Parts: sequence; C-alpha cells; structure tokens
Amino acid sequence: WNEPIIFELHQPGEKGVELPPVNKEVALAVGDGISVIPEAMQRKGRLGLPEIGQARVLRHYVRLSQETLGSDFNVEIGQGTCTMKYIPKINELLIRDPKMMELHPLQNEETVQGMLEIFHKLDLCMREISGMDCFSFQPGSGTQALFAMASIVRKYHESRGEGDQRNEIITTIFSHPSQAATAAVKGYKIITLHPDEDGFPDIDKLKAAVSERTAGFVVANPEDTGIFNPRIKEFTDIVHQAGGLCFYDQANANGLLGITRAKEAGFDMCFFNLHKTFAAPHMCGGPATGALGVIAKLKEFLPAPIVEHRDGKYSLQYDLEQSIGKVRSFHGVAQTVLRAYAWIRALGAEGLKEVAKIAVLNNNYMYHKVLAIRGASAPYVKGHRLEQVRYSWEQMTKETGVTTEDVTRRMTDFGLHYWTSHHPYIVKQPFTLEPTESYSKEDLDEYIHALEQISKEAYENPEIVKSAPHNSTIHKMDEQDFLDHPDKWCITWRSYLKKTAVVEAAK
Amino acid sequence: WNEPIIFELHQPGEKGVELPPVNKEVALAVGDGISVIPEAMQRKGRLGLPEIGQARVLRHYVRLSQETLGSDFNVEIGQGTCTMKYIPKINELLIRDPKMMELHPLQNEETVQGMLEIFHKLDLCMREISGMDCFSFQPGSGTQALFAMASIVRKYHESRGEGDQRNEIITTIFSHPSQAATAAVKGYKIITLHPDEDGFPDIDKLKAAVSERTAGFVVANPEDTGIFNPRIKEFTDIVHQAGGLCFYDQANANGLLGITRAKEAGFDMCFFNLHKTFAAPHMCGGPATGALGVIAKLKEFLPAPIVEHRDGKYSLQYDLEQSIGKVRSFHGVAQTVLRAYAWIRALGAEGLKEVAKIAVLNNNYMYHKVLAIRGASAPYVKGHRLEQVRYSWEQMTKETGVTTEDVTRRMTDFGLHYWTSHHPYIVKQPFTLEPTESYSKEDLDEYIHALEQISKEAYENPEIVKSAPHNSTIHKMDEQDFLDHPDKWCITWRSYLKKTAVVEAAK
Amino acid sequence: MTQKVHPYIPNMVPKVQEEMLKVIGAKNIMELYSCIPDELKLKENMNIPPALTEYELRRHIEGILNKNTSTKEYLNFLGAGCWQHFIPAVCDEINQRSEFLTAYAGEPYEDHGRFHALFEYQSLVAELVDMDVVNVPTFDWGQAAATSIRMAARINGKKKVLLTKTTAPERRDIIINYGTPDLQFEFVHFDVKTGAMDLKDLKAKLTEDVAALYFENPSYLGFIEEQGPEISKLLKGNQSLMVVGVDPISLGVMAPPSHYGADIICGDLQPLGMHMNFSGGQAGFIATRDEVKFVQEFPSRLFGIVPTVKEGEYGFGDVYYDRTSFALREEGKESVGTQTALWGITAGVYLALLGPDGMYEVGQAIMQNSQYAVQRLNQIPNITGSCLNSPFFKEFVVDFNHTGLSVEELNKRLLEKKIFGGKDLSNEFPEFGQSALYCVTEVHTKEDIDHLVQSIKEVIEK
Amino acid sequence: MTQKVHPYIPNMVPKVQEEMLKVIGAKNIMELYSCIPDELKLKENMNIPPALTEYELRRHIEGILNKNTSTKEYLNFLGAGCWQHFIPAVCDEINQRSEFLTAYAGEPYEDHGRFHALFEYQSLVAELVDMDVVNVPTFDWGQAAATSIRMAARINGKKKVLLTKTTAPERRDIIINYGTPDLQFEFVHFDVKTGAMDLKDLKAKLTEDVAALYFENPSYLGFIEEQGPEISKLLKGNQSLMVVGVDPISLGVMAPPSHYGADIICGDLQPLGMHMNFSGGQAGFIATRDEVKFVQEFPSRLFGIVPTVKEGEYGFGDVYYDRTSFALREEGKESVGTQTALWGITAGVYLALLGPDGMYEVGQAIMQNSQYAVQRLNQIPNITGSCLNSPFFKEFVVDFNHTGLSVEELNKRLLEKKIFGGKDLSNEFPEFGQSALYCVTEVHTKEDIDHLVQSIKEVIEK
Repeated sequence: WNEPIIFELHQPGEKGVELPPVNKEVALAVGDGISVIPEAMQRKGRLGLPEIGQARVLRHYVRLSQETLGSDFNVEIGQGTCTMKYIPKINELLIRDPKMMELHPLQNEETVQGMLEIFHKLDLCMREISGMDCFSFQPGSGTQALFAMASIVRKYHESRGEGDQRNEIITTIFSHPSQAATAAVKGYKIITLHPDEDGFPDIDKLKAAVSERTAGFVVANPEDTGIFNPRIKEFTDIVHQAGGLCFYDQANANGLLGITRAKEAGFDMCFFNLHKTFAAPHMCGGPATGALGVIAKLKEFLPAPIVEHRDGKYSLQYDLEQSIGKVRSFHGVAQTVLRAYAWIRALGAEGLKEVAKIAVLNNNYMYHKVLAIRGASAPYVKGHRLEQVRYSWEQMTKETGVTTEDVTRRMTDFGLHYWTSHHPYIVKQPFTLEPTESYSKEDLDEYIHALEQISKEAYENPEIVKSAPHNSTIHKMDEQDFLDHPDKWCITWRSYLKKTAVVEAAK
Repeated sequence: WNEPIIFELHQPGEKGVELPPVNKEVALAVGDGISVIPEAMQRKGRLGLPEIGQARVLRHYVRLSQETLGSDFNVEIGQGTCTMKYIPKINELLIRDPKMMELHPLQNEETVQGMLEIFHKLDLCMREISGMDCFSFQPGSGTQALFAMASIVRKYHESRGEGDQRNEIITTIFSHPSQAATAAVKGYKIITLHPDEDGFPDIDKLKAAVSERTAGFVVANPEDTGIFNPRIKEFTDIVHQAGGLCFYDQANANGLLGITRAKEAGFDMCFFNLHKTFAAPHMCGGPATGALGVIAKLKEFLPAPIVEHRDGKYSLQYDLEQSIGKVRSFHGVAQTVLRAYAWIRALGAEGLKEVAKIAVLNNNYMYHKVLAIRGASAPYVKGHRLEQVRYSWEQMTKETGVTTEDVTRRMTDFGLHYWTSHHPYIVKQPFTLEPTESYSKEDLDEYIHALEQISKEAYENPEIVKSAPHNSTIHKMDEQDFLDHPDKWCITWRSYLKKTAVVEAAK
Repeated sequence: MTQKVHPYIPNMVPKVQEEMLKVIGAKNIMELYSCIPDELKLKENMNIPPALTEYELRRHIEGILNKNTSTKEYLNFLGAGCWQHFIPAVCDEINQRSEFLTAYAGEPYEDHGRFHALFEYQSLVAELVDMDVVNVPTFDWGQAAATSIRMAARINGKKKVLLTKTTAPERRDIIINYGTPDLQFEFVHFDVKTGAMDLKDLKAKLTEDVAALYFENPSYLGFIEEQGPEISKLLKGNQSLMVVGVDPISLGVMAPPSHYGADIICGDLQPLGMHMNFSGGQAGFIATRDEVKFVQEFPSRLFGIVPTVKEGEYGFGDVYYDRTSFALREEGKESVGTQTALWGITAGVYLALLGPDGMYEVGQAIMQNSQYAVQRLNQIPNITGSCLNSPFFKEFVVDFNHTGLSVEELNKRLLEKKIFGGKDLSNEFPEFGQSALYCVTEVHTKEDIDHLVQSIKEVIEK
Repeated sequence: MTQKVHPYIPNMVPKVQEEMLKVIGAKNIMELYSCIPDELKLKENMNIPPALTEYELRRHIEGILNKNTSTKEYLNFLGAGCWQHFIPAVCDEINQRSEFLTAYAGEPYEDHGRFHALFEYQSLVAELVDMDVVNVPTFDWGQAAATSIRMAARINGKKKVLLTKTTAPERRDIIINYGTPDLQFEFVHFDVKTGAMDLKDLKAKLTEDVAALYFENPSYLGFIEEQGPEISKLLKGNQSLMVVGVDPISLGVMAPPSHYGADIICGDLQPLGMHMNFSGGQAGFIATRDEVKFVQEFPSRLFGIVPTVKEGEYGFGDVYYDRTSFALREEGKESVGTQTALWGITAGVYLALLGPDGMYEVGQAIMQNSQYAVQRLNQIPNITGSCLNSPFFKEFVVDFNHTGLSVEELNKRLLEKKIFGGKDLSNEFPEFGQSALYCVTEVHTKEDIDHLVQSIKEVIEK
C-alpha cells in the first residue's frame, strides 16, 4: 500500500460516523446549547479535520496496521531489555468483556468487587514473585514506576528529616536511562557507576560513592548486558549502611521468576513491567503498567489508593499516611492488570519458573550461536548471561564499514528486526537480543540465520547492507535534515503544508 | 511472508492449547473412558496432525490473513453479480455478543425471545422491500435458497396433482448458474432462454417455451449484464397463464431497493442474499443466508420452522402443512440475520433507496468511463444498465492477445482484482464490475485508472500483462497439469507427500 | 444540503453527484431508472423505521439481545446437532480478522492466504478421517450427507438409498429433500435396546438397486455403532457404497469410518472451534479416497497445491473445476456456491492447535465426563442414565418414563433452576417414551454434572 | 515426559532442550544459573495457585468479572476525569488489530504504519487545538499538565507555578508530585458563585518569578472560564507562560486555548474513542507552537515526516531525538518511555471518523443534553441543578444541601435504582457542602435524564 496522509483523503461532505442525535424535545427546551458560550470562548470557523466516509477511514487504518510489524507476526527477539513475548489471545478476549471495559473508576466499590479482586489477587502473586509486601499498580509504565520510587525515596528521607541532606541517587551505566532521568526529575543528583572490566558493577566504585548524601541506589540485575551481579546483596548492604534505600528495576525479570527475588537481594522496592515479563502487549508503546512493590515499612508511602481485602470484601484504601500522592489518575491500566493476572494463572508457580528457565536456555543458545558469527562479539565476561545479551558488531564495522544501524535496516528485508540499544553506546555498534521463552529453537535458528546472512553480505558485498532496506514498506529515508533542523522538521501535516514548497507553489 | 504448509511446522512435543482437564474424581469413578469403545471402533495409532506451539500457529494464520485481500482492504468492485459492499464494523461487534454467540438453537423459546424478535423484525423489513408475505432465513446461501424454491415449486405442483406433469423449469443464460443447477437437482428439465440482440430476455422464446409441462420460471432482473428487463410483468403473466410459478433471483438487488419489487413484477417467490445486498460479509465464502420470501399462498410450503409473533411473544412455528421439510439444520445463520437487520436499521427506508440510487449512479459513471478505455466494450443495448455491467475485452484480445485472465492477474499488482465471469462466456473475454454504493468517486477513478493503465500496457508492451503477477504474494503458477490431471492433483498435504518425488527421494 | 450524507454512502455528497451525472450526461439519478416502467415503480415509501445512528443502533440491538439467556448464564445439556465445546481464543482471533471476514472470491494470487488456509483445512481433516480428499466446506452435516449420497448414486448409477432409522431427523429431512425425486429412500430398523443397526433388516432391504447405505457413528442418539466391518462386508458384496456421518471431535479416540469400510465420510465441523451462534456455526465436510470416480462427483470446490515458477514456492487452485455447476450450470455436479469457508479455516486452526494429543484428550474427556453423568443419573431412583445398553460418545438417552413427569414438564422445571435440560425425544423417537437426549462434553465440570443430577433429583422428588 | 509442555513455551520439549544444551555445552538449565549465589536462590516454591487451562482460566476470570456491575447495566452520571462517550466500532476494530496491539519499538521501516498513524494523530489533534506541534501521547492529563508546566519552567527559567484552586484534585496531586522539589506551587482563588478565576488574587500572586499559570477550561467543575484573554494579557505582561488543560471533545464548539493566548495546551484523549476501562483509557497530550524553544523542551517523542528516496513517498522518524532521556539519560528532558501510543492511534481514528461536523455535533449534543439535565433538576424542590452561575460543558455541580441528605446517602439510594450518581464533592470542595459533580454527554437520552430526575425526586421525597 502507498497510503496517503489522512488529510489527503478529504472529500467535503463525506462522513465517517453519525453521532447520536439530540432529542427534539431536549433541543426545544434548551435551544441550540452553544450560544450560551461566551463570545470569547466560542470556536470560530470550521475545524480543519478531513471529511471521509467510514469505509475509507477503515481501509486507511487497516492498511497501516498491515504495515506494522507486531510481535504476532515475526520472531520478535531483537528488542532486548524489553521482553517481547507471546501475547496470549485469550487474555485479549477477556479484557474486552464489557464488565471490565465499561467500568467507571469512581463507581461504588460494591459494584466493582470483581475488578478489585483481580487487583488484589495480582498483588498477592506479585508478592510471591518478589518477596515484597505490597504492590501498587498505579504507575503507567516502568518509567513512571521509577519516578514513583524516586518520589518515595524523597518522601521517606523527608519523613525522617533528611530530605535536604540526602540528595544523591546512585545508578549504573547499564541500567535503563529512565532510572537516572526520573530520579533527576525528583531533584536528585545522579551518580553513575561504570562497570569493571568484566562488565560487573564495581563494588569499590559503589563504596566510594556512598555517603551521608546518598538517598538511594537503583539498579537492574541482570543489567542490559544480561550479566547478573552475584554480589548484589553486598551492594544493597553497603547502601543500607549508608542510610539509603535500594530499589530494583525489574522491568525485565524474565530470567528470574521463581529463581531469585528482590527481597533476598536486599531491596526495599522493585517494579515489574506487566507489559514485558507478564505478557501484556506493548500496543505500539502503551498504555502499560509498572507494578510497584515495596517492603512493609514503605507501604504507607505508596500512591493512593491501594486495594485492601478484609472479611471477604475488597475496598480502595485512600488513607496512606505518607503517600506520595498520585502518579497517574485513578487506578492505573486495569486491562493490563487483568492480563498479567490471567497470564500468571495460566502458568502457575511451576510454569513461571519454566518461563525463566527456558528464557535463559534460549538466550544461552543464541549467545553461543551469535558469537560464532563473523564480526559479532559480546564484550565483557564470558558466560554469566541470563535472559539477554548485549552484543557488538564492532569488529565487523571495523572490517567492513557496515554499522549496526545498517544491519537493523537490512533485517527488515528478512521480515525481522532489532533495535540497536539505549544510548550511550558503551558497547560499540551494539545490538541486544532477548529470545524469551516464547520462541522455539526453529524460530531462533531463523533469526540467527538472518544475522549470519547479513554478516556474510557485509564481508562480501557491503553495499547490499548499507543501502537497505530493499524490500520494505517504504524506501530509504533522507533523515538527518528533516528530523533535526527546525526549518525542515514537520511534526504535523499542517506544519508540513506550511513548510514545503508544495504549498508555496500552490499559491 | 513465505509460510510453509502447516504440517511442516510440526515439532513433536509442542502444544497449541490445553484442554480443560478431567476432574480426578470423575476419572476415578469411570476409568479411562475409552476402553469401553469396542475394539473395532477404537482409533489405532496416533493422529497425523502436526504439533505446534500456540504462538507459531497464530503467526502462521495471521500471516496468511495478510495474504488475503478482503474487501476492507481494496476497492472491491470487481466481483460483479456478487455485490461486495462496505461491511459495517458495528455489526461485526454486535454479533460477538455472547447473548447471540452462545445460544443453542434448541433452547426453550422463552430464553431466546430476543433472537426470535430479530428474525421476525427482519422478516417485516424484507416484506416491505419485496412485497412478499413471509420470509424464511433457513437457506444458507443463494444457491440453497434457489434449491428451496425449486423444492417449493415441486411440492406445490404435487399438492395440486401435477407433480409429474410439470417437469420443466425455464431460466435465462444470463442468470446465475445455480438457478439451473438447483432446479436440475430437483429433477427438472432445464430450458435456457438466450437473449435477443439487445441483450433483453426474448419474450417470443418464452412464449414458445411455456406449456403444460412448465413448472416454473426463474430469472434474475437485472441479469448479470446489468440490463433490466422492462417487460418482466409480461413474462410472469405468460408463465402464470401456463400454470407455472415465477421465482425471482434477487441475490443481487442492490440497484432496486425501494425502487421496484418482486410483487409488482408478478413473482410468487424471491430471495435476497443477505451477504450481498444487505452488507453481511462473505467470509471467504460463507456462512451466508439466502432470505427466501413467498406470497401468502406459498407460506405453508416454506421450510420449517418460521418465527411467528403473537401477543407480544415470539415462537417457532414447526407446523406448516405443506412444508418442504428442511434445507439446512435448525434456523439458519443467525449472525447474518442479525447483521442484515442492523444494516437495514442503520439506513431506514430512505437510506435503502439512497443505496440503490447511488449504486446505479456509480455504475453508470463507471460504464461511461470504462467504455472509453481502448479495447473495452459492453455488448448489447446502450444504456439501460442498473447496478452492474458485464464488459468485454474481446477487441483488446483480438488486437493484442491479452486475455481477460491476463488482466485479472495483472490487477493484482495494483492491489486490486476482478474475477472474469460465470461460464459460459457468452460475452467474450468478459469482466463484470459492480461498484455498489460503498465506493467514492475517487475510489472508482482509482480502479478505472488501473484498467486504463493495463489497456495501455496491453497495446504497448503486452508481455507485462501476460507474465503478471509481478508483485503478488506468490509467483505465477504452473496450473493446468497440477489441477486437472488425476496423477498430479493433490487435494491434501498427505496426498502431495505421496505423489511428489520429494517423498520418493526420501525413501 | 437537505439530506444528510450517510457514513456508508460517500457519494451522497451532492457536489460529487453533480460531477458524476455530468460525465454520464444525465440530469438526475432517477433518469438512470428510465428503463423501469412506471407501473413497476414503488410509489409509496417502504414502511421501515427511520435510520438509527451507530450508538442508537447498538443500544437497540443490545436491548433486544438482552432478552436472551445464553448458555453462558445457564448450564446447558442440549446437543442434538449443535454442541457446546471449548473454543480456543486463537480460533476467534483468526476468524475475526478483517481480511478473512471480508474476502470472497479472489483469485489464487491476491487471495493466496485464503487458498492456503483452506488447503490446510482439507489436509488436516484428511488426517482426522484418514482419507486423501476433503472438500471446501459445505453448508452443514445434513447437506453434506445428502450430497455424499447423491455422489454415491452417481458413482454406481443406482437409485435406492438406505438410511438407518436412528439417523438424525433433521438430517433425514434434508437428505430426502435433496434426494427426491431422483432417489428412493428406505429405512433400516435398529435394536431398541442398544441402538445397533438391525443387520437382518439390512440384508433384507439390500437389494441389487441399492446405491448406498447411510448411517452415523457416533449416532444421533449417542451410541457407538460397532458393526461397521460387518456392514461394510454386506455392502461391498452388493456393490453398494457405504456413507458414514461422523462427529469429527470423536476421531481422536474413535476409529474413522474409513477404517471400517466407509467409501464416503461426511459430518459437521461445528465442534471444531465454532460458537453455536443459535446454529450459525454449522458447516459440513465430505471426504473420499483419491480416486477419479469419487473426485469427479464432488459438486464442491477442491483446492489443490501447485508449484509456482519459483522453486520451492507453493500456489493453490481449483482442482478439476470443470465438473462444477459454476463451469457447467445444470450439467455440473449438483450445485456449488457460497457455503461455509470461514468455518473451514477455523476448523483448521482448531486442529492445528490441538494436535494429535489434544484430539485424543478431548475425546477422552468427553467420554469420561459423559460416562460420569450417566453413572450419577443412574443413582437417581426411577431414572435410567442411558436407556441404551451400549457404549456412547458425548450424548445419551435419559429415560424419564418412570418419573411420572413428561420431559417437557421436567425441562420447564430445570429451566427455573437455570439449566437447559436435554432435547425432548418423545416426538422424534416415540419408542423411547418420555426420554431426552443429553449432551455432556469437555466443558462440563464435575460440579456442573453434580448440579444437574441434584436438580433433577429435586425436580422429580418435589 | 513427566512435565507437560505449555502452549506458551515451545522449548519445554525435552528433546529440543537436550539439543540446545549440547550446543551450549551445559548439562542442565540450572547450570546456566550458576552465576547466582545459592543464598539468593529461592528455596521453596512460590505460593501461586496451580496453572489453569484456557477454558478454566476463562471461566475463572469471567466468574470474577461477573461480580462487577458496569455502566452498560446501570445508568452512569460519573465523569470527573473519565467520561462515558460514544465510541465508534471502527475505533475498536483498529486498536484491536493484532499488528498494532503487539507492536512496540520497531524502526520506521518495518513499523512504517505505526509511525504513519501516530504522525496523523499528531496532525489531527493539532487541528483541534490549532497548534503546530503535538507529541506522541503521554500517560494522562495529569502527567501531561505536569510536564507542560515543567516545560514552561525550563523555557523561562523561573520556578514558581500558579494553579487555580479549581484544578482537578487528582491532577493537582500529580502536578505537584512531578513538580517538586524543583518548582514551588501557589493557588489562585476562584469565585464560588461562578467558578471563575479571581483575577485580583491572580495579580497579587503573579510575581516576577512565576514561570506559568495553569488552569483548565472547561474546568474540573464543568464551568467555562471566560476570562482567558484577560488572563493571557496579565501573564504576557509578566513574561509568564499560560498552560491550559482542555477536554478535547469540547473543541468543536469551544475556542481552543491557543485562541486566547495559551502557550502550551494539554489534556486527556480518553473522550476521543477510548472505553473507560476502570481508568485504563486515559492518555495525555501536549501541544505547542512550532518554535525551537518549545520543541526542544518536549520530553516526549515527536514523529516528523520525511521524504524517501522515492519521489512522493513519505517516511517518518523521531524529531530532535537528542533532547530525550533515551538519548541523554538524566541530562535529557525529564523522561520518556512507554506511554499510551495505542490510544493516540485510536484518537486519530476517532477524529478522522467524526470530521469537523461530527466534532461540532458532539460538542453541541453534550451542551444541549447537560443543559436539559440542569433545567430538569432545577425543577426538583430543594435542589439546584447547577450551583455555579455560569455556562458549563458536560459537567456541573448539583447542590443537594437543602435535601437533608448527604451525597453519600443519596448515591447509595440511587444505586438501588440502578443509577451511578455524580461524584461526591463534599471532601474535595467543602465550600460547596453536599454537592456532586454530574456528567451528561451525548450518550444520554432524554429518557435517561428523565429517569435520573425522577429517581432523585423519589429518593429525596421518601
């Protein structure tokens, strides 16, 4: 398809859908309804939206959907750190139940007992998985959960009179950028630890970093490299001794379910992305849920309300003494709470552990296979990888000039993809693969084969890779200028019309 | 995608879905359940089905779906006689209501009052549209409705003691082949009338054909040519005078809604395809509904049950004195009954008439545009076309060697398609276009432009068209042998494995 | 602009109409109808309620549907040709895909996926029945049976058809309607104690002109007909064909009819992934051996696999199209048209998901659960759980003759307890008196069955 | 094979595991966990109920959900940040498409459709607010407001922020949580009779260090703030920015804040095609002018249009990616991550379907229906339909102070009549005593409203 921009489909007079009509008696009683709006607040002129018949709108968007490579359609293992796994269709069917879809968040608690039960039951499951004592599902993503945790750290120290004194948060360079960014939003100075030569977080650097200014320590484990820090308990001990809180980024906990937990590693808080490890879909980038768990002493700091269960009744508890207030409106993304609960119940305790084990098996299988590809490597310690690995094409780039960006474009031609990695590229020419438990050996082999093929091309005929994609929805873009120059970027169609000569010429 | 045959995805041990488990106490009480099956009736050995994980099954089928060109995705006007129109999404949402999906057809009538109400209300609408007096929605398609009508013709004459005498049914060559075929199934001799030189059914030929052997006359109007027979009332009068019944194939009635009806034209029965004119989807070829309407005196011949409404209660009437029995199990395709009702209610009487008018407008617009394309023509009388036209590439074929089959393959490259026409090809190198009311002028222009382009290619560089498709899901097939030779045709995968050398080589 | 432009009809826009009329050279649209004589034109408006907007429509329809009580709300034990089974969510996802939903008669290139999926459906069902040819699905079991019988008669040119008396009455009606006047039908008796076919009677009726015998296994009444091999022997000796109807969900544990001599197999796909839809989920299939004499008699479309010009790539097309009524009108084999393709694709998805183990397990679960129900029903005084003394699959005849209640009355009272009781057989099979056909499948839990038994107990003891 | 292979985990097949372990050179999977010290390993099993098969799961979840009573069953007049509107079926069809549902962070080539749809969403909302820059959607209105305010503070480098006291309490909490400790907040009073901002108080608090003023229009309490131009003048004079929160469904009839001087506009997309989902349908947007100083302060992704090497073809990509926290970690602008992209696409579909007329009509219908409700409520003795003497949109404050009943009690009794009454304001706005915020939209029919009025009458008269 070569779909136009939707404004180009405008045909004056056409209509996509009709609104429910206003009853004639109502109109008679109140008049046109809009002349009561004060002059200055009336909309003048007609909205510049396009007018398009229903069938054409539908055709436009279903075609665009076909031009989107959802995880249902490919071996989606190239989004390392993000855990793309199989999204069970049964869960998608369950969330379309009007008994869920058509609930208002402020309904009387008696009328949403089922929904509250699901929140509570998921809470119980998450406690088992993490060892934490209470969960909030209000955060709308991992980033927001990190923000909520940073807020709790601040509130906690404030409640102890150390709010001003403790103004530093320590993180590591291989943790997700949101850890640093959200803590900075809460006014913290960020101390970023770089790894030792094997890729492990460096305990000496941590010791050097902690002080009476330390508010908290936030880290992922394994980090983006897939390397698990075996001395994590020592890390949390050091931070605790310095008076800081430890919080754990478990956005991706896929290799750990039933194996090891936040509690035993000494964390005070953690969060899980229900849209990653717990098989809720990513939906092009949200809505999502960062399930936020805390130990008992931090429960009163959680964003309100949380769900309580007493005498067979579920209720919303708004009264949390030290609550940080709100991070997201109402109760969070209920659909994704339901999805995660359904997924856990489809697996049970043993199934969850199998998830972790097979994710690790799959990843180590890939790790062995990818390392055998010419020009690919995985910096740092050999082995020790759990559910993902950050690889590098550094050698290939040196030898052929083909970069990781070239490879990602070429992957498109195979109906596959990967993204490179978060900035900064500490690992040069990076790519991060995370096969999860969802893919079969045959799927992994298909993916590996594509990488092998591209490596071969890079060494034999690099131009093929550099000029990719050859077989994608669109041709190669002329990016730099149009995205980074204020005179050329166009963030909306109206802006495009203004800026392009097309409009000039038309005048 | 280049999806393998599903059997090739077989990985022993994988599983697509789990069945609900049998309760342990149940198993304890009854044992394994299957050893009670007599020896000769036990399945020996393992079924030869593939074993595949859920995600892979899903990926396979969603990819195949993307390789299917539904009417949601293109300007679907090339299936003339079949009325492909916009399928409103609201209707698809309504039929997924568990209050419809999860009804058993034998439930107590009290518990399906809503469903019966919809059957009845659709019946009332269809009576208005056709002038008939009662409808049955049991037939599962137009073909089955035609079969039911032929059955009624037989039963009617039998009830009057003329069952053996009246053994001929008259039809026309431009009516759907199913008219003849189904009447033949009911044991009738078929008399097929050819048109006069203007393409109108020939009244003299009809006069010559009727006799005391005439059981019935079945015809479409307009016929597949899109030409409306203005003397239709004379035709039905002639047949009635000879003692035959007249039945009307209104599979496609899209140009006539609110304009003219079966009753006034003198028909005793008619049927409408709810999956054509009434906007139910075709679903790759069914399930569907041929709504069968009859005048009052034929009501007692309908297949049972029909829905009756009395004192605010709906009931299923099984007791029809002369009923032909059943043509399909239970009540027909309830989803499509609901869809058709919803569509009618979304339009109202005036909207239905607009449907007809715009369908005729769109068709006549295309007619003028297509006739201007080099090598295209529309045999028979000028004008007089209602909702569709059967065109011909005869001239182009003569001049360039490009056939209508070549064009249809080439259309694929434009993301469009048409099928040629029903056999026999009275109109040479035919194609039948029916734009319906669903498409905008811009859509029609896009389609016309593709035809123009192909005509241009045919005259300038016919090889492009002949070797098409160039840009389809698959390459050109080597058809003849593999489909028509018993040693080579493979109707199942197992048969393919047996017949191909692949298997031989493996031995 | 006096009239509103409807969202479904873009060209209602007056300005666009004007442009188009100008191209055509007409003044207004009604001019295009000049070919229709005035006396045929409808003068008044149709009496159909005014148009509803989408939201109104939704409230209207949902309001009506809310008058229904579904099998999700009440416990259901009705079967008799339409059965409640577990439906994997993936089946719904696939058959609700907009592409499959709105496709129709595209060619093998642009509709490659449709051909591919239906070819796979044929292939998967072929494994189930152990036959090499399966058709694109037909309307339902009844029509598939009718067509199978007509095929048989065309193959051997005979005109008499035998049906067992235990054939489902609805299917019998369809068969006879499709078969007459070309064929003559006769019925073979059965043993009222076991349901088994009366072989003596069969022998007596198996005259030289018998084209085929049709029976069902498992039968309409649920019992398993175990005399398959013997019946086959008798038919072969008489050059008559054996046509067997089958519930495909039984074939993980039961032998396919091809193993005991069936020449043509037919049945209903609804159990393989279709919601009941008030009977909108039915779909028929027909299977035969890969012999020309069979293949050439199929009225249905048969999709075959074809190599493309690219090595290793598959395409698909119509096998032997020239036998169909599309090609030959009344000279074709019966007739073909829109039937139930979407359910064929869905059945394929279902079989691909369940695999060999799943089909075995579902068969076993059905047998265990239904046997448990009979066992428990037998414990109720005055009730016989299954009045036929033979093994059964999924369905069984419960004898209420000694309860003093009619099945009608009993079912009414069960309804008050939110249970849909089994189908009343007193009209269809008066030989069983006040009996009902109960259906128990893999979806029934022990608690469901216990609840049924307890409820029946309460009803008859009251 | 002792353990069953789960349908979600294909490589549980033992034979496959063996092959893979051989490649890796490990004896078993637990060996791969040797990097985790024993003392960190979980010894016991997690206390999570055993796995359910798909059918059991469905019955389990549906059983729980059935304990809910939805707004489809009861008549709903709750709004207050999450509103019940008409949702075109096409919106659901698109956002349930498997492709959009399961896509994530693909690149502009393989995910072209996602970029395209989100660019269109930006462009469509831009028309609504009459601004040239709109972001990929954020979490919700509250967070969008918080971010807008932080952007404002970064732009002019000031630290004090004014909020009207009528700001929605939830959003206020989010704003403050996101704003502290960097920013200081102060509240501007309002006129209790009309809801209007107290301009005197505003002037008093508008000190030099004020970065921005935030208010909502239509406000949380439903009234229309008509002093926009005056407020804007005051702010401009002080080099403070004006941030306005808006319900986008009002913009067919109400002026967009850009027309009365807003520098940054934010709001919630939920009214534009999202089901309420117990608040899972919220999504925020932010819009500004196309000036570098604004664009560079967006933390969110902004998709821009880019020509490809093929003439006339469009591609899309991230505008000015280097400002984000993805690129710069803590040096980036706030933070970005997964937010609510699917709702952005859906809002785009909604706007494309409604078009200019639809947006006008829906705004008008809301105003007419809600005015009718107030008119009818006023006819009940002791009740004031809207206690604010000013025009309102969609929501209004009903005064129950003279009924002798608390809103809590009243709502309980309405619940018995299958009505969800308006939100109790007695805690949030004690200045209004026993009052409730009612919401009436285009989905409410006259009969619905009459039924509400009748029910309230009955309740207070009892």
